[in-house]
Amino acid sequence: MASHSHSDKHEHITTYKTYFIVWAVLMVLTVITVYVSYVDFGALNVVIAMGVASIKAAAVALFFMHLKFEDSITWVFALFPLGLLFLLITMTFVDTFTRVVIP
Amino acid sequence: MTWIPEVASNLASKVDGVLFVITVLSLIFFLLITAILIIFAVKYRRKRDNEETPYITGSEPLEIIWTVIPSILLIALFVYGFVVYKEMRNPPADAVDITVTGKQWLWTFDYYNGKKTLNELYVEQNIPVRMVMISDDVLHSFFIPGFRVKQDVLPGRYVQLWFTPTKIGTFDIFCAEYCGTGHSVMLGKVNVLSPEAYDIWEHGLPGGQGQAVASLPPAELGEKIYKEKGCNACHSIDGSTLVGPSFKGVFGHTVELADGSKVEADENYIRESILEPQAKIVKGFQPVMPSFKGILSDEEVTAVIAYIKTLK
Amino acid sequence: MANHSIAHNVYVPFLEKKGFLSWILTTDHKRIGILYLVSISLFFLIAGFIALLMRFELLTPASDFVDPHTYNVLFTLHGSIMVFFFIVPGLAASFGNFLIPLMIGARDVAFPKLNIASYWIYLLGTAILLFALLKPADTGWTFYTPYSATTNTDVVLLTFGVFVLGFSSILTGLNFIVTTHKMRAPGMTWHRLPLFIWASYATAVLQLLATPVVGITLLLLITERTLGVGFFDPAKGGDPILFQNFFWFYSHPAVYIMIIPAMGVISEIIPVFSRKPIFGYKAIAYSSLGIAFISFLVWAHHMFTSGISETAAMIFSFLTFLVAIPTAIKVFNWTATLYRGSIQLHSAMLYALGFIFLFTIGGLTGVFLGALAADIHLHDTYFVVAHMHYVMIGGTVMGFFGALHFWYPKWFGKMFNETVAKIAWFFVFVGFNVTFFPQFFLGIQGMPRRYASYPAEFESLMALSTYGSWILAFGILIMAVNLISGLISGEKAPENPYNSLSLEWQMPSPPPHENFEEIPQVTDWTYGYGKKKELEV
Amino acid sequence: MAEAGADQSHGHHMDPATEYSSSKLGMWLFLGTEILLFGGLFAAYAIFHARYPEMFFEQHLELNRTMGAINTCVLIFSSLTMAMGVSAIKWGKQKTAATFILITIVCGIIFGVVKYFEYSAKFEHHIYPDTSIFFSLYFLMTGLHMIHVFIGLALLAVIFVLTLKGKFNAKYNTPIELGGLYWHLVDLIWIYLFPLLYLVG
Repeated sequence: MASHSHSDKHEHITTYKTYFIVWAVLMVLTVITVYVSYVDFGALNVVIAMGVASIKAAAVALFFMHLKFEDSITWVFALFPLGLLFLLITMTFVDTFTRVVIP
Repeated sequence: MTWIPEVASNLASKVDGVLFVITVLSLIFFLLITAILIIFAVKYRRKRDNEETPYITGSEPLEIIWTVIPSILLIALFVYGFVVYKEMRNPPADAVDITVTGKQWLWTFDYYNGKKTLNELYVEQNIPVRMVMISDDVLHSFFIPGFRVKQDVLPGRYVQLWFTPTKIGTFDIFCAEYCGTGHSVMLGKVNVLSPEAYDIWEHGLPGGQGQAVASLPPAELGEKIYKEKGCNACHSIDGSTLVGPSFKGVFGHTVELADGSKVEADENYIRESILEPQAKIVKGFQPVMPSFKGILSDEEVTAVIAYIKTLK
Repeated sequence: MANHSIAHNVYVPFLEKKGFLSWILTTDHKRIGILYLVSISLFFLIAGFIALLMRFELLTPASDFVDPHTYNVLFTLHGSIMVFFFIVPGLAASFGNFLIPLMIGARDVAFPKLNIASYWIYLLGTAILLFALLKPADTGWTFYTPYSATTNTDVVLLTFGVFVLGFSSILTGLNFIVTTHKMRAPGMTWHRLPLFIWASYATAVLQLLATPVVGITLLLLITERTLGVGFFDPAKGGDPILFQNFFWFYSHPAVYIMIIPAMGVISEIIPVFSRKPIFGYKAIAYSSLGIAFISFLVWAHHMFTSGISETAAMIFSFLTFLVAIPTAIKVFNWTATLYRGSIQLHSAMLYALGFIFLFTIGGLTGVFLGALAADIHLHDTYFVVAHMHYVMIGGTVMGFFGALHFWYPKWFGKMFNETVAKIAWFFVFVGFNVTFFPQFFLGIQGMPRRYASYPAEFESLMALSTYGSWILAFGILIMAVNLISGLISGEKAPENPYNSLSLEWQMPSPPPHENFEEIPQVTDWTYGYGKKKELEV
Repeated sequence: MAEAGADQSHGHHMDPATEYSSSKLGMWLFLGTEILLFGGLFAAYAIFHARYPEMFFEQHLELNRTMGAINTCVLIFSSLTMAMGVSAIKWGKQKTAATFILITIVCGIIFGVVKYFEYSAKFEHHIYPDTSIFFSLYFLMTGLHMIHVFIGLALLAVIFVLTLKGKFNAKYNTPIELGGLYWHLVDLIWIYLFPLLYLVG
C-alpha cells in the first residue's frame, strides 16, 4: 500500500483567511459579471460570462474543494468529465450546424 | 437466390465496389485468424499433463507489424468509403426533383410535373433524380436496396437523396427506420420506365387519350388499390384489428364513433372516411389516417367501396 | 490483525450463511456477485425466450403468430432487457464483483455498503420494469424520438426503469475504480494486474462517465412526455436528431461496457489453458483503455443515414476505423498466446476460442458498417442485427459462458460435468452461427430490421435463422441444466483445478468469507507460465 | 495493509488513511458523473442558444436578475461557511464546525425560498416548462439543481446532527468533507447556471 497511503499528518488545512480571500474574489467576479451583462458585447457576451464563470468555478474547485492539494488521480477524474462534456457539446454542435439545409 | 440485389442505379455499382473490397480484405483476415487458431489448437494440443512450454511474453516487431498493417488498410478503406459517400451525397445540377413525404405508413411522391402518386414511384431510366424528403410525423427511412440508397426522413427538416436509375424494372422501397405498428408494411415500389414509357406515363397516350384506364372490374381494381396504396397497412380484411378497423363485414353495419354516436357504414360514410378521415373516428381508434383526397380519383374510391362490399 | 485472530485456521466458506436476509443484506462482494449473476441470468433467459417468440413469428413472411404491434413490443422488450438488464450490468457486475477483490488481493471492494446499495437500485429498476410491462412500450430499445414521444404505450415507466438502473451502473463503476486504485495488495503493481482487472477498470470508467448522459437524455424524454418540453419535437422548435446524439454518446460506449469485460475474461482463460504467458500483456492492457477512450468519439456512426453533413460523417467514420485497431491488436495477441502452448480444450477454453472466432466476424463486419458508402446500404438492415449479435452474443455472451465455466469451481466449490458442457458448447456454437450468419446475407439483400412481416423473397434465409435459434436455445438449455445440476450433485472442487497462477486460485474453493487470511505479498505477475530460460525470443 | 484498523464498523478491510483517500476519490468520481448529468442540459442549452439567439435574449429578460444575483451570493457564501466548517473540524473545533454547517444549511434554505418565489412568479405569468425551449431549459436546469440543493440539505442536516453529537473530530471527519464537496458542486453548477440563464440568455 506504500505507494498511495495517505498520511493525515501532511494534510493541508486551509486557513479561514485564505477562504475569505477566495470568497472576496468570487464576490468581486459576481459583481463584474452582473455589471458587464448590462453592456452589449454582441457574440462576446457568452464568452465573457462563461470566462468569468470558469474562473469562479476554478476558484471554488481549487480552494473550497481542495483540488489544489489532491493527488494526480483526483485531478484526472476531475478534469476528464469536463473534457467529455466539451466533446459532447462540440461534436453535437458540429453535427447540428453543418447539416445541409435544403430549401 | 442472389448475393445482393441486382445493380439498378449508377451508385449501386460504386457501393458494391466498396462492399467487394471490404469483403475480400475481411475474408483474408478472417481465414488467416481462423486457420491459425485451428492449427495452433490442433498442433499444440496438450498430450501429457506436464508439458513444457516456452516463456514467451510478446514480441515488439510483431506488435508493430499487426498494428501498422491493419491501420494502413483501415485508413485506405475509410478513404474509399468516404469518396463514394461524397458522390452519393451530392446530386448533379440537372437532376429532376421529386418531393417525398413519409407518414405512418405510406409514401407520397409529388413530381415536378404536378403529378402525385402513393407508394408507387415512377422514374425515367438514366435521368438523375433528386428526392427531397420530409416526414409528416415520426422518423422514417427511405431505402431502395436495388439502388443502394438510404436516407432517414425527418419531421420538420428536408433531407435529400439522389440516384440515376439505370435498369428498367420494378424495385422495392422499404422503410428502414422503425416508425410504429405499420413499419413493416410501409412498402413501396419504384418503377423505372424507358423514356417512351415514361413519356406515356407523364403525358398520356398520343391522341389525347388519358392514362390507360384500368379495365378491371371495380371490386378487383379496389383490391389492387387496397394492396398498392397502403390500405392494408392499417386495415385487415380478416377481421383482426390493426391500426384501423378491419374492413371485414364493415359495409352496411352500424359503427360506433368516438363521440358515442352511431352511424351506418354506407357508401357515403366510407367515401368520407377515405377523403376526410378525421371527420368521423371509430371508437377505440386513433385519428391517424391521412387523407386520400387528390391521391385516389373518384373512380378509384368507388372501386375501393366495391371491394369493401365484397368482404363479408 | 487482532480482529481476524478468530478466523485463523478456521475455514468458513462465504456461501455458508443461509437465509434470505443473509443474502439481501450482505456486503460480501462474492455474494453480491452471485446476486447479480442470478438476476442477469434470469433476464438473459427471459429476453432469450422473447427472442424465440420473435424468431417464431418470423418463420413465415406474414404476421400470423402475433400481430405487428405485439411483435414491436416483443423486440422492444427483448432489446431493452438484454441491453439494460442483462448485458450492461452483465459480466462487469457479476464476475467483476466476484473477481476484482480476489484478483488484486483485497478483502472486499472499497465501498461494500455502496456495493449492495447498487444491487438494491438494480432491483428497484427491475421492479419498475415489471410495472412497465402493464402497457409495454413499442419504441425499440433505442427510444428514438419523436416516435417515443408520441406513441401511446407506456414509454415513461420503461425509460424511468432504465434511468434508475443507470445509478446502479454508475455506483458499481465508481466502486471498482476506487477499489482498483486503493485496494491492491502490496506488490500488486499496475503491470502485474490480471488483464481482467484492466478490462474491468476500463469498463468502470465508461460506466461512470457515459451513463449520466443517457440518464439525462431519458429524463428529457420523460419530461417531453409529461411536462410537454420540446427539445426533441420539431413542432416545438426541437430537434429529433439531438436525441440520437445524446443517446449514442452513451450507447456507443455502452457497447464497450458490454464487450470489454468479456475481452478480459478471454485474456484470463487462454493463458491458463495454453500454459503460456499472455502474449503482449501491455498491448492488451492499454488497448482496453484505448478502446474505452475512442469509444466516446465515434457515436455518430449510428447516424450516417440521418442526414449528417459530410464533415461530421468524415470525422466519425475515421474515428470509427481507429477503434478497430486496438480491437484487432487484442485478437492477434490472443491468437499468438496459443503458439507453442500446451492447449487443453476445456469447455471454458472452447468458449474462449469460440469467442475469438465469432468476435473476429463481429469485428470485421463492423468495418463494413464503418465505411460510409457501405453503411448507407447496410444501415438498419439485418446486417446490423447480425453484426450486433456477433459482437454481443458471439463476443460478450461467449465470454460470459466461458467465465461461468472457468470460475464455476472457485465460486461454488463444485464441479460440473465437463462432457455435457462440451456438448452444450457445440450446440450453442452451431446454433448461434446458423441463427445469425444468414442475417448478414439478408441485410446485404436489403431486408430491413424490426419488420413484423416481410417480403416473401427473404423467407428461406429467415426460416433458416429461426431453425438456428432453436438449436441455440437447446444448447443453452443443456448448459443451464448441466451447471445447475453441478450445484446440486457436482463433485467437490479442488482449490486450483487448472493450476492457474492467479491469486483467486490460491485459496479454498469456495473462498472464505474474508478472502485472505493474510493479505498476500505479490512478487510476480499473474502469467508466469512456461519455462523462463527461453526468455529472449 | 496487514494491520487493518479494528475500529471501523463496516470497513475493517481498510485502514483509516486508505478509507479516507478512497472516500474522497469516490466522491470526486461521483461529482464527475454529476457534471455529465448536467452536461446533457448544458449541451442542449448550447445547441438551442445557437439556433434561437433572439428567443433566448428576449425571454431571459423575463427572469428576475436581482433574485438570481441574491441567490448567487447566498450560495457562494454558503460555500464559504461550508469550507470553513471543514477546516474547523480538522482543527478539532466541533462546536465551530457545527455552527458553520448550520449557517450553510440556513443559506441553502434561503436559496430555496427565493427560488420558490421566482417559480411562483413565473407560474403567475403563465410561464411553464412547456412555454418555450428557453423556459424548458430554465425550469429543467434550475429544477434539477434545486433537487441537488435539497439532497445537499438533507445530507448536511444529518451531518449537522452527527457533528453536534460529537461523532467527528480532527482525526475522523470524512463525512463532513464529502458533504462539503457535494455542496460545493451544487454551488459550482449554479455559478454557470446564473450567467447562462439570467445574464446572457
